[in-house]
Amino acid sequence: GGDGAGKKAGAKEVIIAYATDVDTLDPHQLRSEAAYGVVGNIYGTLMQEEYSAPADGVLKYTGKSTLYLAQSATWNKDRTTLTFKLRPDAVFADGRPITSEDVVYSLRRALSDVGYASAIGTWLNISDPEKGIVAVDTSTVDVKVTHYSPLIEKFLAFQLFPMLDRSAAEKAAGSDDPWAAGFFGKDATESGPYVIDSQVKGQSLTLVKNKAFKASDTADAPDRVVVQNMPDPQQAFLALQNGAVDIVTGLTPDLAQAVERDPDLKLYELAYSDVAFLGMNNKDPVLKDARVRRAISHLIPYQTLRDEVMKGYSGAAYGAVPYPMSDALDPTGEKIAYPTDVNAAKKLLDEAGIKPGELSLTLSVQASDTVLRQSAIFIQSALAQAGIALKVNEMNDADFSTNLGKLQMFLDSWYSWGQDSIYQLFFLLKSGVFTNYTGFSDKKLDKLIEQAMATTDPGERRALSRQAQRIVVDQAPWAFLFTRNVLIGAKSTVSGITHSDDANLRYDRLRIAQ
Amino acid sequence: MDLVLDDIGVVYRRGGYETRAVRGVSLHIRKGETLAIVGESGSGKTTIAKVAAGLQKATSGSLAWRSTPYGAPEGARGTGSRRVQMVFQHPVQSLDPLWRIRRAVQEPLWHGGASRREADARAAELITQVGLDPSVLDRYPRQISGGQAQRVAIARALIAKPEIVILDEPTASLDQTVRARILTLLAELQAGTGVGYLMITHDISSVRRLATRIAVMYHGLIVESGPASAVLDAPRHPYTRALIAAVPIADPRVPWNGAEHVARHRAGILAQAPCPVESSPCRDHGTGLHQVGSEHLVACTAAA
Amino acid sequence: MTLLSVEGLSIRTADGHTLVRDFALDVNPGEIVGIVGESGSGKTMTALSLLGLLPAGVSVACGDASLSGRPFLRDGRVCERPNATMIFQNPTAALNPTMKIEAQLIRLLTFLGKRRGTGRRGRRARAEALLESVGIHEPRAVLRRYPHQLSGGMNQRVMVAMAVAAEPSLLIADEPTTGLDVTVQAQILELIRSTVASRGIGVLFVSHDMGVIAQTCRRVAVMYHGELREFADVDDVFHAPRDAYTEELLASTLEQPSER
Amino acid sequence: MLRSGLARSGIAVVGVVGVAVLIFFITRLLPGDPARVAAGQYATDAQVEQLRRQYGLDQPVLVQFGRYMVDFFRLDLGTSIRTGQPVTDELLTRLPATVELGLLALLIAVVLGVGLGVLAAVHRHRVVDKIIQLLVVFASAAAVFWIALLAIYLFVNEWGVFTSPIGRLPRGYAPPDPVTGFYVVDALLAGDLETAGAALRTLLFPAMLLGLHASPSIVKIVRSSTIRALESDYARTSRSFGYPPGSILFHDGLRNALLPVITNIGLVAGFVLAGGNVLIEQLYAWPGIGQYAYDSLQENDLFALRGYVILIGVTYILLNIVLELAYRRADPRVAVAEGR
Amino acid sequence: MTPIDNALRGNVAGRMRPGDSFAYAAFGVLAVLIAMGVVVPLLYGDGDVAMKTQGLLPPSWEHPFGTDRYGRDIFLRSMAAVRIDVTLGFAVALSVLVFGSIVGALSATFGRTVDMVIMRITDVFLAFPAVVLALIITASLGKSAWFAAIAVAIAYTPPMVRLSRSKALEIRSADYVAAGRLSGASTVGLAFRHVLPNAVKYPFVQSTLVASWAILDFAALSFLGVGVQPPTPEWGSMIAEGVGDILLGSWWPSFFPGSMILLSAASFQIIGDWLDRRLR
Ligand SMILES: Nc1ncnc2c1ncn2[C@@H]1O[C@H](COP(=O)(O)OP(=O)(O)OP(=O)(O)O)[C@@H](O)[C@H]1O
Ligand SMILES: Nc1ncnc2c1ncn2[C@@H]1O[C@H](COP(=O)(O)OP(=O)(O)OP(=O)(O)O)[C@@H](O)[C@H]1O
Ligand SMILES: [Mg+2]
Ligand SMILES: [Mg+2]
Repeated sequence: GGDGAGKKAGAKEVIIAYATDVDTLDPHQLRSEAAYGVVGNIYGTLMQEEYSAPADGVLKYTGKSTLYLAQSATWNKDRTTLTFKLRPDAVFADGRPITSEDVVYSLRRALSDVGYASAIGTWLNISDPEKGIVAVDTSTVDVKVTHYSPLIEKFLAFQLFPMLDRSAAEKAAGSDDPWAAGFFGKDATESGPYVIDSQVKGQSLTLVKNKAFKASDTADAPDRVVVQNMPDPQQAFLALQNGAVDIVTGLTPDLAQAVERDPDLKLYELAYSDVAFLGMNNKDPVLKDARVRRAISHLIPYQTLRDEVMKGYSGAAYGAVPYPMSDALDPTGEKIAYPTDVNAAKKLLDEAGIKPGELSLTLSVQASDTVLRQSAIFIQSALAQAGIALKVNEMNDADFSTNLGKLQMFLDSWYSWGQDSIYQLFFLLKSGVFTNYTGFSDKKLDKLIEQAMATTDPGERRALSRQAQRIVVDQAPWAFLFTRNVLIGAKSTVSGITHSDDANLRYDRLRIAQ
Repeated sequence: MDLVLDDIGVVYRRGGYETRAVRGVSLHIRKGETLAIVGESGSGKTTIAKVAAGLQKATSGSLAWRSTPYGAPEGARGTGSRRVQMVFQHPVQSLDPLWRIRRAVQEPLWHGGASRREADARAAELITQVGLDPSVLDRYPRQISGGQAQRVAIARALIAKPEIVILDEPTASLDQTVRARILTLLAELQAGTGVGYLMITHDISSVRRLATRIAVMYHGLIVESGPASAVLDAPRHPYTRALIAAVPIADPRVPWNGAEHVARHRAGILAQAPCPVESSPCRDHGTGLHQVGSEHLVACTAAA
Repeated sequence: MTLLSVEGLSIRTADGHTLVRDFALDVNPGEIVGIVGESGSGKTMTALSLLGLLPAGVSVACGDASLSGRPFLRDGRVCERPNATMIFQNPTAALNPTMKIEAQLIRLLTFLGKRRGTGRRGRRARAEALLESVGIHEPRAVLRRYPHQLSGGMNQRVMVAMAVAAEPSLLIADEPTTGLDVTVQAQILELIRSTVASRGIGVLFVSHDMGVIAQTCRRVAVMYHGELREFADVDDVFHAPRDAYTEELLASTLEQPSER
Repeated sequence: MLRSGLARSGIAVVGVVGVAVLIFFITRLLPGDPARVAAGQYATDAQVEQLRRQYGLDQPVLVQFGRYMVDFFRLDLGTSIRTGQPVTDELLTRLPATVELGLLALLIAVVLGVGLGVLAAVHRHRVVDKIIQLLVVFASAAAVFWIALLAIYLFVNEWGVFTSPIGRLPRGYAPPDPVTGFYVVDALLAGDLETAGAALRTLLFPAMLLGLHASPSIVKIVRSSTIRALESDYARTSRSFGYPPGSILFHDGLRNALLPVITNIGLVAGFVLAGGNVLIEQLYAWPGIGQYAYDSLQENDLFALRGYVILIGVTYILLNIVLELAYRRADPRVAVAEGR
Repeated sequence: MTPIDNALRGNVAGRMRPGDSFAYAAFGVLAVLIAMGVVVPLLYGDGDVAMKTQGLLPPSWEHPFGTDRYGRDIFLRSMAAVRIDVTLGFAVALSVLVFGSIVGALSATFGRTVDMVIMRITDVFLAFPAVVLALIITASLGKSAWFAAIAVAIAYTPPMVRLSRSKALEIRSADYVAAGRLSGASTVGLAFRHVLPNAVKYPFVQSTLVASWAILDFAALSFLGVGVQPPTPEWGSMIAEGVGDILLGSWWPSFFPGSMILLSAASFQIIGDWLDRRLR
């Protein structure tokens, strides 16, 4: 890297490589990681995640939310109304104050059908956004919920609920675009610590500090953050090595090893309950037999996958709710439900009336996910040991997600925001929920999830969750492969990596040692 | 049976431009005779030949067979069939490189229902007739010389007993000695079969040797036509005169001043009042061709 | 004194075929000497060999040649450029299709000027004068044209003009009129004859047309299969041929002298 | 000339419309559901339906076609599903990057192609020629993405000649004010030599690869046409006057040999702008339309991909018309035939 | 020296030229490649199954091309890929040859309207570089080896149509065809007896080049993920799989498949050039 003329003297700059380009700036429609990173840092939210003091360069999420653009957040007595009061100095980047009208608009937009956030909206327990989110005065907003849930405050800290400028939005809206998607796709009404400076589509987007932002102290934060599109992970790593970028997100395990080997670089390995699994279509004539599913689970070479594919940057997944998620059955991250055992598998297959060489299956996997692709190859040779012929079908991301519900077997991984076991079980395994891609259906499980969603008592919730998890482990709708740790490589001068709930970096927390 | 071309006009259109290659030409090709067309290059000689052979449609005018010189037309149905054959300027190019000579020579017989044995016999007969060894029949075109190829082409043209053979500069690409032999051969064959020739050429000496009648073309028009002796010995049109005068005499003892003649006659063509290119009476050849002798017609009013 | 003398010239191909064998001839100043022979008999190769223009794969095996007493070919090896130029068959192809006539003339004059030390100025005027000298009446119009916009006869005149501009003592003409109309041919032949007469240069004139040879040359060489069969006065060759091939050639020349 | 000009523009219009029609019918067969893709993994069926309506995908195919053609003539290539932005805009913002890379690559291809072609022609049938011909075969038989990969490995990883490709400028340089969209030109206009140099250095690596890969066809053409020109009658004429070899090579050889190159440039440009670019831009993280196409492909972004392909097709047709006119201008023989 | 001598000598001289040795080498390489592609997978399998912990072994006696990150033998996979890639080269070349030259000949034979329509259609197709056309076709039809092959074949058919048409037109105006017409042959008869046999060598030469281009484009499509889907061994997708490894220093997983592409495509091109010289 050169020290060119374009570089401002003394300005602290961080270049972060993402595997994608910033697809859109609309916080409710974005899909790319880079866009997620940008949106999370240009918009402020009412609450924000609370982090512990930095340890070894990492700021860890405490599991609680604290105030951000809101000055106060108070529940009424029966915990059905949450009242927010805005900070008096909360302003948009152009200096216009953020009002309760903006808050109402922003929350309603998040819960509208303009994006996919509405799916999460149910978990806020707001039955009707029109009635449930109301402005009391210019700086006070009431959020009315049907019943309390620990997730409400957590979720309101998500960047899915950013504060947008209502007047700008309404100016840009039209009859065919009521929520001004065209406007927010390419413009932003920044309310967070950074504002957009410039963008070279397909290459990079540059952020600079928002001078009007007062909700936190950003004095030591980087002055400029460049979000760089580096589709090829190896090239991103090389760029990190020769100083062209400072941080690389989403390292593959082999690159993480390479980062560790380089004395000038530092690897941040952040444990998440991101569960990788082999989903089996429970409506498939063969796979609907739990014995077959268990047999397959016994065939998975768990240790090989963790050693060879994940290179050790992973934990074990015991069931659909793995460590370190709250209420996980296995608090250690080391237990395996169906240990690798070819004989056990053969026995189960025999019981199910399947003879060696009879079964042939198709396993689909996203081509872009190198870890899962690699896993597929290993699983292929493992199943071959029990006489199961496995055809590996690599699909591009779009095809994969379009066909998810119809695939016979697939490799995928899932990570729930909020680290909540009920939330996780609901989306993945409750019958009829559209993200239940294996079509698994168990009346008892459904009942337990519903009960847990309705309860406000943490202890009861925990008990229900554990019961539900046991059913899942026993029924083996999936083979639970492992959990994937998030791997971030950075120059050793960079610190302040946030081990946040949504695996997003808070750019204002980054620190650069000169 | 005579082949009659009546007021033929041909216009080429290409890339948005028109070339009036032939501008109203009438010809009468008789069996047993040789009609020679001479003229400047690009004057439309080949085009006329193709029209006469039925290889190309005329833009205007008609083509017919007549049984007597001025009898009723038989219609154009017969043209383009084997009644007319053609011998081309480049002998080797007129033979399919992938075909043995035998096959090429026999080709016109296939469509007449001749048996294989007949065809073989006839091919051998003709190939000897044109002075070649029958072993040539088993060779490919690239294995024979230009002179031999032209003989093969003549054999092919004659094999189906056509009434008219069109010769488009048949000797232009051949050596002088070979040329003489081919011309002799053509004359012999005509005497033997009574075929009629339409011979296109630049070469006045070939005309002298073979032609019974001559038509002189200039800029798509016939400017003079008539019996060979009459036209060659007493040319009337300035262009004909220039053409004949320009042929160098192959005898160093005979003084020749071609350039002077050409200059004089050319000047005539370009400057003299009734001129085939420049003035209207000659442009419209219907009024422009005048009889100056028995069957001797000339376009130039001044010359007539 | 002879202008050009060639002795023992043999031309061979790289794969060992002899194209021309033991060729000899001489040209006097102001004389046109013809070479006739059937196609492929080596006329062009002989002509090209004198200017060192043989195509790749063909070379002079042995022979000596001198021009104005200066030897330029010694034992098959070129020892200097003879002061000779050449005009070719198919004049349109012999001129650069992408350059206007003016550019080609100026290119030549510039080159000659450099060699001879004449000034740059007046080259255009010289170009015009050159064209006029070969009987082109509208030199300005012709100068502005590309070769493809001119007739073959016109291009051959341009070629003659260029060949003459170099002030050679020998002009080699390889079938300069083949492919041209007889009327145009007559004019080109006249142009060559007059040029020779006015400048006193020697001409080696290759043709296979006996008529052209008869009317243009003073002496003629007859070639057959790469061999020189006869080299004598035109009159002798035509009226008292000593070689069988020459006889055949004459017999095939059908044109009878006619009175005009 | 006028008539043939009209005919040519007629053909161009037919070609451009044909491109649009062809691409519509190819893309409407797409089995993936663009609305589903647009809505994303977490969308409900109702949201998908809504998007279907929004993109008009619920209409009969003929109605869709009608709209598409109307939009096409208004230069509206639809809205990208992936980014929600007009495809035309997105392509246009990325076009300068591709064109800058493409032009330099083309320049390199032409210089290299002409240079090697002439060299081979001058030394025809000798060792130099043989070597060049072998190089040509291998350059055109090597997969461009493979060569690019090896080049990055060798030049960046092993030898460190170039820095890692991270777009159009190395770290620490700000893009110059956009005038032409070409960084090198814009930086020069702004008088910023350093940025111009940096931009050029960044550009050079991928451009050299593309250029190298595109040059074989030019070498072949230049070689054969130069040989033809050098063995032509007019070159022989020049030799008969004793012109120096340089003059003969330039006036008789090159001048005539370069004409066929003009028409070949169309093909090469097509390759450089499109064919090779999807692969190269991906590997070099170059923010051009090729990368856009790749990203769209990965996301089944029907409209974006369609827009890209149409842009390529239309550009190609127009480019070839321009080149043909240029050729007509450059070659006096054609000009004569046209009666100019 | 008579023309017949020239012709004969031309043949003698043409029998062995220096360029021929390249061509013989190319034939040899192709033959060996095909033989290996048939024999090696029969003997040793296609290396499809992972060998657990032996990922990314550099080339050795045991694994001549090394192993990939999944521990698969790259040599075996490269050889197995011959079946797909080279077969595909032949298949595309053949179908383009047959279809392209027939349509081209028809276009030349039939009158103005058919010809005009066919030419305008090929114009449109020619506006797309093969990879781009194949890209949109595969993106539309679906990502499979079949569709990629069909797409590549479609992309190279219009140029073939053009070539065969122009050659057919050229030959149609040859004197020997005119002579055939005068013999009474019909237009169709002429087309089959004279035009096609003489014209076909040009498309034939072209088709060897098409084979080479098809291999390259097909590999490119697989590299982009729209051709052969992994884990089926195919050179282009093998290179794609090795991208990460080469940048980290393991050059063999993508180097060898790329060399296979180079060898086979170059062989076809050299053979094409050679045929071109021989047949013309
Ligand atoms: N296929 C064609 N398309 C367009 N113009 C043509 C075509 N064939 C011939 N011409 C033009 O028509 C005119 C007459 O051509 P034609 O070939 O009949 O002349 P010619 O007398 O045979 O000439 P030559 O003595 O050179 O053979 C010429 O101007 C020529 O350029
Ligand atoms: N480049 C070449 N390499 C080898 N042989 C050649 C080459 N060019 C011509 N020849 C041969 O050299 C011999 C003499 O050819 P040349 O051109 O001198 O004949 P010519 O008498 O000029 O014939 P024409 O009257 O046809 O012009 C011929 O047999 C010819 O085939
Ligand atoms: Mg003619
Ligand atoms: Mg000659």
